[in-house]
Amino acid sequence: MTITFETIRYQFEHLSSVMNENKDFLIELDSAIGDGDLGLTMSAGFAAVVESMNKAAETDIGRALMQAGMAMNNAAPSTMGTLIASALLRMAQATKGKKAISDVEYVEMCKAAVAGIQDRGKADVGDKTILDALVPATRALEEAVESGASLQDSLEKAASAAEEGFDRTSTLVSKHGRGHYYGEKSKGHKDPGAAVGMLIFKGLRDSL
Amino acid sequence: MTITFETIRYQFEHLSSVMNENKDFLIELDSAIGDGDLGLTMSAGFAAVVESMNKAAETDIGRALMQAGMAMNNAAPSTMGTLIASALLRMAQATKGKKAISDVEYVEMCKAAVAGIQDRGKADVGDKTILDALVPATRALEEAVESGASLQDSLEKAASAAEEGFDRTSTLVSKHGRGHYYGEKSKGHKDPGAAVGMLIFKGLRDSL
Amino acid sequence: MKKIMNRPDRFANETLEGILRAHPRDLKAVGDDLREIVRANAPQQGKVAIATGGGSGHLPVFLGYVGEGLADGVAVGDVFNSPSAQQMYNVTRAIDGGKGVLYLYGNYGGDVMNFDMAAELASMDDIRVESIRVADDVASSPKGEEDKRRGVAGLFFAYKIAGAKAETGAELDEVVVVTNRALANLRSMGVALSPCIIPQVGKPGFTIGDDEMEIGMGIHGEPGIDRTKLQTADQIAETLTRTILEDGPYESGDEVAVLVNGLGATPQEELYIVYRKVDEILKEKGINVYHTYVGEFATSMEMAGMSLSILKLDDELKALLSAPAYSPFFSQPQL
Amino acid sequence: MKKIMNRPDRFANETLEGILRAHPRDLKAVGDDLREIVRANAPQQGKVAIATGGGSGHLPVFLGYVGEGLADGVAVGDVFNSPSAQQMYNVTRAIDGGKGVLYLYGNYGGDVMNFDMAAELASMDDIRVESIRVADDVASSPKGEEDKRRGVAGLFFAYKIAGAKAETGAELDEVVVVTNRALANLRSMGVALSPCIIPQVGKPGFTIGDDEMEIGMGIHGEPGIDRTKLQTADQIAETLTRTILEDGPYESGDEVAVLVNGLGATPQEELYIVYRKVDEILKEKGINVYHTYVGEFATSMEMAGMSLSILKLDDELKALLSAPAYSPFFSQPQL
Ligand SMILES: Nc1ncnc2c1ncn2[C@@H]1O[C@H](COP(=O)(O)OP(=O)(O)O)[C@@H](O)[C@H]1O
Ligand SMILES: Nc1ncnc2c1ncn2[C@@H]1O[C@H](COP(=O)(O)OP(=O)(O)O)[C@@H](O)[C@H]1O
Ligand SMILES: [Mg+2]
Ligand SMILES: [Mg+2]
Ligand SMILES: [Mg+2]
Ligand SMILES: [Mg+2]
Repeated sequence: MTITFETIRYQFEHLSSVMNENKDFLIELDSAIGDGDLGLTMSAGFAAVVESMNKAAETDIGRALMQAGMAMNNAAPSTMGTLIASALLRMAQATKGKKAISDVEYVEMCKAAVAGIQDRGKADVGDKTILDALVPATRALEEAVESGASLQDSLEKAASAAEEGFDRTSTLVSKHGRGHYYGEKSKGHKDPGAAVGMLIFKGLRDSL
Repeated sequence: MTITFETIRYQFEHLSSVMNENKDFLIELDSAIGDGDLGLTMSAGFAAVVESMNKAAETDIGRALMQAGMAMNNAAPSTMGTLIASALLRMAQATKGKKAISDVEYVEMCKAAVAGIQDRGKADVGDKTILDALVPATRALEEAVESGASLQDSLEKAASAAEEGFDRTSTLVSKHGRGHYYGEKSKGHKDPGAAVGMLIFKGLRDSL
Repeated sequence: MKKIMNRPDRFANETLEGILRAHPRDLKAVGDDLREIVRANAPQQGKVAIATGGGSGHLPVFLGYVGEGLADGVAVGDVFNSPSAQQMYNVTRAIDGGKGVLYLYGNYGGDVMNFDMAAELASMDDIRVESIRVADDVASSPKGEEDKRRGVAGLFFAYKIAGAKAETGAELDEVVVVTNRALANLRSMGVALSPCIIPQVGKPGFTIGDDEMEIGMGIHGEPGIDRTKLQTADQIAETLTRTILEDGPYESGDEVAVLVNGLGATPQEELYIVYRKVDEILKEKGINVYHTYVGEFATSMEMAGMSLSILKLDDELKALLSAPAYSPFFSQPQL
Repeated sequence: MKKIMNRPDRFANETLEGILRAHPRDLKAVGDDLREIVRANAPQQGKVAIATGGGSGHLPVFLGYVGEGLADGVAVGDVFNSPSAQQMYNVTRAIDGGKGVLYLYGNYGGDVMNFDMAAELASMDDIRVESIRVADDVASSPKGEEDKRRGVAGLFFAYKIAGAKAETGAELDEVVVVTNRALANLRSMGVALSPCIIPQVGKPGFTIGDDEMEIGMGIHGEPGIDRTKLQTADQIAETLTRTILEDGPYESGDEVAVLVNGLGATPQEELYIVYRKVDEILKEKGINVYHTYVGEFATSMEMAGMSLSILKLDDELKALLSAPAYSPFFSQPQL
């Protein structure tokens, strides 16, 4: 399929309502091994992204994502807000100058996003972070698209992988951010950032 | 009668035990319209006076009282400690160079003490202070001695006057020290300093 | 009682031991009485010396204002208690540089009597002593009875002005005149949100409800003028500023220095939120703020709350306020 | 929640408004974003500029160290939250004097990521940026994982050393080298006695029992290493001093600077009681104290507790520590 800026804008509009609906869920998770603000920052951050995209006269996907990234960071300069801003900036680089992208380019864009988070946060899979949802999800997405599945079906697979990844974080010890200070005590709690990763891929699935 | 330094030393030894026995009584009174330390400072202050007098090689009443005054002030630089130190210094001036004093000189010494407190604290009778016990007591003492009564009998009169004065302080509004901050609310409480004045004259009566 | 200390009865002395260990370049004890502390370079010949003193528990008051361009020596009492006349007298002798000594301290009964007694002792040594009592707390006595008011955070301005004047080589009378003028131009008032605990007592002397505050409470917990529900920063700023402006000699066009002082537990962030409104009100009234101090200048250990002090300036007061000063607790370059 | 404030969501901004109103001679905002604050005389041509930043609620950290001989600019976040990369980048541009910019800040995830992102933005403007993260809290990660440690009150020494070096006209690389050497010589550790409340949250994030304390707790209430009964000042001093001395490069004969820092509600008297014992232990070990700072240098609003920091000095560090510095929150003449 052909993905335009409008497709992406609509996806973020949906993600924004997902974050809003899951505010308390994220607050609860982040209260256990963090500072409890994740629900607030994600609602505020995604709302700012949507506001920025709605204002954008741009149909250049790259430029619009660039502005959206700065908007996310200004509205939510928390760890997760900054990681997602970094992801948006890399998505912007990957789509610079393009008014429409293909399925394969969509996958590349998602991979760029995850690489942005990895480069910014310097975490590895297994460190109990958002990456434990995002990395398996993008891998599933890429494999499905490569095997010829539709983007819809591929996002379905990605969302399932993200959810499994999120669930698995309860077995992990946190190695980054505030969760890290809890050390072994972080085990048994699911990672709030990974929940965001899961919500993102479920949201992308539901909004294509 | 003839009063020597030993008489006076013995009187202060008695006052010291009186203050010690009345520690809680004074704390209670001072807690209502002050900071509650009066029992502690009076015990410590009079103990220091006795210690100083016991160490004094002096039989010169003036010199011994001078040292006792400084000892009182060092051990208890509170309002009451400082007032009594001032009294002791004036008693010292009144007995300078003397190894023994007469009844009349004893009265003069007491009057000097009260004047010392008045000059130091600049309070008047009726201001709800120690003076409300001391001033009527010294007046009664002086009148009795002048009318030819024995010093013992005169101190009996003085002690009664001090007690009456103390009792009357519950009708007064405090004009000095911490009690002053309570303003009208100080009414109904007896003045802790006046209690000290009463205890002093009762103690002098009982130790002659 | 959650205090970081060892023995309650050693609280004041161990504080002083720590201070003398921390600042040997700046402070020294007279003889071996920890309670008598003077500038390391005391006495300074040819300078009027300034002695102060009072109870412990108010750092940086009083000891913290012993330094260059400030006071020369201090007698330190137990927590919330006066030091003795003997200690004040010893400090007086240790700092006298031949030009006389100013006793500058807060207007509290015990301190007044002891400083008066010390002055009598000093006069026997032919040391000239003048006494000025800081009585800046408008909440502690009504207009007309100013001499009954307590000394609170305005003490800082008194030290700053008197200390700077003494540093110019002025005579004792000149120091007295300018300090009295500053005090006539100075008013303070505070609010308390929580009590503090005297270590040897071990429990608060009074309580303030969880949603209450007390306007005009003294720095030893002396009763204030109004117990109210906790107000907003803006409301508190309004009450304090307006009361002070009404009581004192402030007019549109005046230039002032402002001090927002924390009593101990109140964070500096909150002090600045209060200042924000104070500044707004002063601007509205046409009063010009020359310099603002915000921080802990006179405390009551862990009491929560703050006070506001306003000093009206003239040319000389402004120059003296602007002069550099240094102690281990307060440091200011030339403004 | 007993705070002197107006609206909780305006806590950080109103604090900044108050600060800008109080210190117009010293500080200014970049554009009209209160959260981006620089020295009034920024940019200084021909001087390496130092940018810092972090969450509100720690005054004088971070904003309080913007001044002469200290940092040049700061990006200020909400209470306990990082400012944005954009804000840091704006500050960077406002202070760059052509010799490059040092990012000097506490090692917290959000701050690290935002400063890294800001550095990338600045590099697009050809502004050279180097970053140093202060990670002095020995309680926050074991030896061997020093780079995971949090930055606490040792930040003060980092600003003091880097700021003094930059003021000499040194190149960016030279400032980096000496600051890194200072940090290698620096360790801190603290105890908390009570929690603090984030205004927008309105209740403490955790509790500490009436007779308890937590050793090694972070300045945002991050879990410490041991929850114990309230100890005496001497015991606390022992624990902190010995842990720091074991972790760091301190030896008999060394010269050090010491900082005893109050977290907010703990009175200065108590800090000096702790210092008394710290000094005793250092003397025992043959470690020489060159200079001691005692007061509130990095706070957690109204949290009760304190921290100890020890910086080992060499000749250059000593000279830089001794250099004068001035901000509205910290002032020091030449030592
Ligand atoms: N270095 C990192 N790399 C990737 N993700 C991280 C990293 N550090 C923390 N996270 C994620 O961030 C989540 C917390 O985000 P957030 O609530 O915004 O943090 P904070 O409130 O501490 O700034 C964690 O659950 C974790 O998934
Ligand atoms: N100016 C004064 N002159 C005489 N007596 C005074 C004066 N001020 C206070 N007092 C007396 O002192 C008593 C309190 O003494 P004390 O407990 O030592 O005071 P504090 O603890 O405030 O120093 C009062 O009850 C009153 O009798
Ligand atoms: Mg969080
Ligand atoms: Mg957060
Ligand atoms: Mg009393
Ligand atoms: Mg007392």
